[in-house]
Amino acid sequence: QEELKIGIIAALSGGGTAWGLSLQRGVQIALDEVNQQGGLKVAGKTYTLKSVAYDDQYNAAQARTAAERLVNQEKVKIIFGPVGSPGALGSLPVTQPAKVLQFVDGYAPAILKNEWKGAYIFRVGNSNREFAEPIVKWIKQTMPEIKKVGMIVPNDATGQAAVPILAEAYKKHGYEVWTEYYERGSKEFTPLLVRMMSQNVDLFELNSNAPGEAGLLVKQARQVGFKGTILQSGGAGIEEAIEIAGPLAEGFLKYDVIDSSLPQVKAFLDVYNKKYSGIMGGLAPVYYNATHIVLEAIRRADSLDTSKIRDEIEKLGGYEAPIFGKVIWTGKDDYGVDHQLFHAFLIKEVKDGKGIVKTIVTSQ
Amino acid sequence: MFSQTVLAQVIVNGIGLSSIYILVALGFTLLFGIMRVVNFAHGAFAMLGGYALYFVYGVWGVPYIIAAPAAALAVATSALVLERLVYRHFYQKMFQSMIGLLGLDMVLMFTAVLLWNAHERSVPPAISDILQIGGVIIPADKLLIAAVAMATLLAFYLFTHYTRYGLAMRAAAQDVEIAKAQGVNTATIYRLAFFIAIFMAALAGGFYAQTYALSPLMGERPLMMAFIVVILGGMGSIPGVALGGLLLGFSESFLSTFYGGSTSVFVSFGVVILLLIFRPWGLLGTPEE
Amino acid sequence: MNTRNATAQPIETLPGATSRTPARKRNIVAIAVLAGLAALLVLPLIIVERFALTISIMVFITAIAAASLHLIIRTGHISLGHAAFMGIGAYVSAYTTMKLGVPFGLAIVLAFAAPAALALIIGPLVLRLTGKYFVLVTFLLGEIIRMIFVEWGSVTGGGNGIFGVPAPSPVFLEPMAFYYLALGFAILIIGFIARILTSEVGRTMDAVRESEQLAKCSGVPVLWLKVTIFALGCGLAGIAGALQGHFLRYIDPTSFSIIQSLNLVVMNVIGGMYTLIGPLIGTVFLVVLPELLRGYVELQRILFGIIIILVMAFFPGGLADFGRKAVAGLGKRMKARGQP
Amino acid sequence: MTRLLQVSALTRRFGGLTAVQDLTFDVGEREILGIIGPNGAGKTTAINLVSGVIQPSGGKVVFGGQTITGLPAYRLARKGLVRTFQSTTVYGERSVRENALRGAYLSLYPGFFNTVFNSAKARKMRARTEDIVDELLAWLSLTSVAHAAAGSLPYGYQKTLGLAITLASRPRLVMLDEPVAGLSAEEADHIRDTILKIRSRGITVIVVDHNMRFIKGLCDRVLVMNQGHELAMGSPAEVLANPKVIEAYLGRGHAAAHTN
Amino acid sequence: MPLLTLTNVQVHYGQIRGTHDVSLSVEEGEILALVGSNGAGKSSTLKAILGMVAYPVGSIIFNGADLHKLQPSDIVRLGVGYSPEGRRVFPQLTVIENLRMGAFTRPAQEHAERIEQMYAYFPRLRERSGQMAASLSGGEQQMLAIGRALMSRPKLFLLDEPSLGLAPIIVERIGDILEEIRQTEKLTVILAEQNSHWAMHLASRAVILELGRSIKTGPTSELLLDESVRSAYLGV
Ligand SMILES: Nc1ncnc2c1ncn2[C@@H]1O[C@H](COP(=O)(O)OP(=O)(O)OP(=O)(O)O)[C@@H](O)[C@H]1O
Ligand SMILES: Nc1ncnc2c1ncn2[C@@H]1O[C@H](COP(=O)(O)OP(=O)(O)OP(=O)(O)O)[C@@H](O)[C@H]1O
Ligand SMILES: CC(C)C[C@H](N)C(=O)O
Ligand SMILES: [Mg+2]
Ligand SMILES: [Mg+2]
Repeated sequence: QEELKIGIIAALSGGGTAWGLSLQRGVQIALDEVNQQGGLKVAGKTYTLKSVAYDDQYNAAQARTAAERLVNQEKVKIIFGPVGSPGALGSLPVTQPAKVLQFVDGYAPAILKNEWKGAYIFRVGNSNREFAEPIVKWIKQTMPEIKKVGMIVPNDATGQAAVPILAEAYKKHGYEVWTEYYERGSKEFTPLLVRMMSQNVDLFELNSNAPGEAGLLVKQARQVGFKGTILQSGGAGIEEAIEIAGPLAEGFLKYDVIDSSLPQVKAFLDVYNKKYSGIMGGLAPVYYNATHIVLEAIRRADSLDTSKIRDEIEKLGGYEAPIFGKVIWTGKDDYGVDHQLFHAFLIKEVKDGKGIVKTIVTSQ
Repeated sequence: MFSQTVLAQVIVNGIGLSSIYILVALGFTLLFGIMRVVNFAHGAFAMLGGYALYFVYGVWGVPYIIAAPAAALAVATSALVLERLVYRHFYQKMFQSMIGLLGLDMVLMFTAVLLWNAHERSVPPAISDILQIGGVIIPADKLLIAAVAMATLLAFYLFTHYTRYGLAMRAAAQDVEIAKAQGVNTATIYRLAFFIAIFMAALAGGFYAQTYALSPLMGERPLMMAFIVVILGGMGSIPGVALGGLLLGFSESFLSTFYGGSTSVFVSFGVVILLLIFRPWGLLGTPEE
Repeated sequence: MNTRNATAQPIETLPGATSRTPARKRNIVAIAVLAGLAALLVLPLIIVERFALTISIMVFITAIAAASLHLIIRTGHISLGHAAFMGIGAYVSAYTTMKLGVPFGLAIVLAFAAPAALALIIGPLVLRLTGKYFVLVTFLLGEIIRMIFVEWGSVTGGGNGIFGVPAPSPVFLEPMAFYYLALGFAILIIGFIARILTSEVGRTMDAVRESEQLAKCSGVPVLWLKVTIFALGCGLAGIAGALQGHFLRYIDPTSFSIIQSLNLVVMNVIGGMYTLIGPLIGTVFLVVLPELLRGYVELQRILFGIIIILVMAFFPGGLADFGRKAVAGLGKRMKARGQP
Repeated sequence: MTRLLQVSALTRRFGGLTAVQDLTFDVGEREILGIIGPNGAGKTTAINLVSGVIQPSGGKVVFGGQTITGLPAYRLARKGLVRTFQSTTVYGERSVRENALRGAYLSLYPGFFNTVFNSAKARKMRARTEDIVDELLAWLSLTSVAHAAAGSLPYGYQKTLGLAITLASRPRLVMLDEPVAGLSAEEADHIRDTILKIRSRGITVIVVDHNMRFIKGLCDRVLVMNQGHELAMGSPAEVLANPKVIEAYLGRGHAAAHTN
Repeated sequence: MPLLTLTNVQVHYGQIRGTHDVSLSVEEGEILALVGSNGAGKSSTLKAILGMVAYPVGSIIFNGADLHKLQPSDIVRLGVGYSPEGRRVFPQLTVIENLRMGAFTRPAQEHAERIEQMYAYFPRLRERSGQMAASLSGGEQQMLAIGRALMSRPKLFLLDEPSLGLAPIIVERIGDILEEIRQTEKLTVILAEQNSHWAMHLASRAVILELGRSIKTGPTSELLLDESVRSAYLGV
């Protein structure tokens, strides 16, 4: 049996460690599954899948060298990651001319909209473009009394890319929006919350904050006496936020990607919990899902030629992926290429310390 | 915007922030003052303090009054191994210590990632009451931290200025060889200072994790704040730590409430730079030759 | 007089302490440098692997930055904001080439001038500060500059940075070509720095670092000297930043943060702070070692940390110092063997 | 005789303490002036004030006809006014010759670009300075240790080297703070002879020390300070016989020749 | 039996030898002068007694105890006081704190009285008691260094170049003070000095060091008459 190397670029140190680890684990679980079933059959050969994971320290220069090494030394044809815009943008100049398929998650539009026209790159998680609109609509329907929205935003690539889109969506539907940026890494938000509350906002929108920060914001907002609704559009992983906010998380509404009552999701969770301890990061299921999509495309192409695989991926619409179900590719309007995965998402509400599914949004 | 309750809230937040900064900075300044060691692993010990409290209090349910000091004690005691293995190579070597301990910081942080994963968790609060006095909201745990910070500061000052060993520590900080010639066993003094410093870092880390969140990387920000507070106040000066901590805590609270988060960072960093330009040896430090 | 001479103990002669390097030693150094350069020139012809080229290019660029910091360190000031000055160079050159259509050559000049000018303005204020106070102030300054990169979105692209920075010319999209470009810059700039350090300016810088008071009394305009060197160092860092931008074709604020500044300091200390070879060794160490560890995923940072601790604990003078001692020890042993 | 240095009403306060008060004196070309006085009388402070190391609270210093009050030390050095420090100050890790070369900064430095690009001018200047320095080392009998690290030298050599560094800048006036403290009688004599030789080159000297034998054998005039003031001024013989000086400074056992 | 005996002590600083062969002994209550030119090994000898430098060869016996394996802190506890060459006061401690450091090995209740005694010896220190030692004049620092060493009520007092930088009148006073304490507290003193005139007049016996060897020992009254000593060390 031959070995097929699959590349992973993930932040395994630095600010994005939590994201990087869950990316790597999501991919690994999917690869393990295939290997246990005897490997991947392509063009008459059976391959054992082996991951090669390199750290990008959530930094463009490191992502570049990691990509260079995966592409030119390890000779991989497929790379999962990195997560986050700096790494994704840093690695593009290596992977795209080399026709290496890359599956990233990061909010910067330039990831898909660039000089290579996004040829060999796919974004495998919803970005704000995909979910902002439906969420705002849902709020309008279910909570008509809300007039003013407040956002406290990390002043980094993620915040700066995501929030304008979200704010635009709110404004389009007639909401007043107040935003305030903070430096990544701050933990004390009370001053900003006091500031926000004097604006009389009805809805506190946690946007693209990392789960830990989101939890802190919920906790501190309640501690300073914020009585309105708190909701987060975007980000993944409600458990971590609940863990941080504790009892003060009651009633918190949050975007999420997995419905653990579905049997295929449950199966994945079981495997994850057996293999790793602690709370699962939201990117693990996203990348588990993505890996299966890619492997399916390879099977269908029955070739390791990346152009052929890419074409198959593009044609994969309707394939039942293990976590998100039917694959839908979008993005032509925004990025000029349909390489954006749109997947169903949920809004959960915290009740008795658990995230309960409130609604499922599939497609427009 | 400038209503009385908001102003009062600003003050409450300022006290809360300052207390944490002061607690973290105290140990840092002690190590620097005495051993000329720039403890870039200080944040990692704060992180370990957080995990210790998480297990002792959060998981095993030991009463808080015992759990908080016991957790810090556990970290400080086990850190003595690192004192033997790592720190003693770096005493009186400022630059080498800076870089070497940066390495230690990495080791501790990523060992924690291996052991406990990178995700954030919370340590249950000691008291979750929220007091409300005339519209001002005061989480009771902030009061607790402020009280502990004040008591520690006072104890620290008294210790270094009015006890034999405190005096000996300061003397050893200035001239090790001559301190020995006064009958001071410097190895003991170093170990004592190290122990106290790590104890304080771990204690502060416990509070920090409890107020905010616990994760392997949580130490970076407290470390940065300690670094600023200590130098601003004047290296090795305990009243300097108090003043630096208060200044930074209050300006952060005030500025971010009234002018927003980014402005706050810009302005307070800018002010620290100006202060140092006009007082090049820190607010309460002494000029050196 | 006789007692004085009689009591004088055997006096140790320090290596490098003499002002005129013995001609033989100078020749050996020159030959070593030339041989090294020749090897670097033919290297890409032997190893055509792109990955090795990329790493080499990053080494050259980073070496320029580390050596420019070394220049400042030699006056006795450790800057913890050096990456921010690199960043200024990177942004200036990206902006002027992309938005103003300035040619690469001129952009590099601007990338030098902009951070140097800023350093000239703030230098007289911050260079009064000694040791750790300077460290803190440059750290804060670096953070402020980085925050300006984040906030000034219309020019810098904010947190998302600037993507698609052009290569100096299409030829340089080929790593092989860029290799020679970066090598050329590194030779020029590091050679220039070496020249400064061995000239009277360098001698005066060492004097200022070792005893500022004594130097002042010999008529050295200490502040003026420090400001000049600081500006020069920051300007050269700007060139390194610009090269990095044109090579990676992407710049963003995280590339010029405190972590990078700290890395530059680490390179100097690990390599050896008070000799130019130090930061060069440090650069190779810090760029190449993580590559060796990259495969260890979760363990790599731990291993890296342990190696740093070991180096600092057992070679406090840095790797250069260790190397020198090893060579000296070897020489002594060989001499001893030669004797009957 | 022109007065090379004129100090008038010089005052310096540290908080509540006045270390130097209304001090007035002058020194003529090629003169050797001694300053003595009890510990804490303000001698070092006075030298620090004149040499620009600290700023005066009041008063005026005129050097070679120019007012130099409060100018920074490096500017004074360019005008030819240089001092040494109370404890030995040499660049300990460097060779003796390198130390002296560093002292020659003023004559050695041909400008940034000249030195960095090693122009003909720079090479010429360097050669000349090296000659001057080598001559200086020979003159001070330091040639035999020229390549030794300064810090490894015996104390007496270090003191002489301190003088060499000072002389390398080719000063008109040097101020020496306790040049023979910690030296044996014989070494003190050697330093005394060196200073007399320095004077013979046309250099004016101000010297502070507690060694009376040394002061007596060296100085033309002696200024005695006490509590920041002038207590007495005159020839060594006059001053040392002055009862006020004996009471405040020398002590009654002075006659017993306890000072070496 | 002598209070202190050094036999063939050879001090090493890494490769460099500080002394080659020093032997001497001190009787209780006497003042012994250690005379020699620069680099002769006076300071090295004192540091060896205090355990601050290594002496792989030789032995030092104090009050019946072998000092070889002991730490400086233990030796101080046995009753050895040390005033180092070049003052080395703690610059960022106040005058009074420096004095209290000197009494580190003594019970706290003794301090106040002893400090008073030091102030009486050196009134200038009382005036400066709250001031940082760094801002004292050179001579004031020397007084502080001596006072600090006396704070521990030593049996044996090692004084390295105490006259350095002191006004003649103070040098004289130090002589008086040493004499007084010698009588009241049976203090034994080893005085290492360049100012050999003064030292030889103060001490009852002297040891002459040359090139790291003790070459002559005897009562000062005799040595002062010795022609070779006179020419080499007294400058006459
Ligand atoms: N920076 C300072 N702050 C406070 N007091 C100071 C400072 N510098 C000097 N003094 C005081 O000023 C007085 C004069 O000091 P100075 O050093 O000039 O004395 P000096 O005559 O040189 O004495 P010595 O012979 O002992 O060296 C001393 O009493 C000293 O304590
Ligand atoms: N720390 C040290 N490292 C290396 N060598 C030293 C050290 N201290 C002293 N020496 C050497 O040991 C020898 C004896 O020095 P020591 O200081 O004991 O002499 P001394 O008689 O006290 O002289 P002085 O009158 O100058 O104080 C000298 O040759 C000196 O160079
Ligand atoms: C899905 C998210 C983890 C992506 C990340 N916040 C980014 O853009 O940059
Ligand atoms: Mg003086
Ligand atoms: Mg000595």
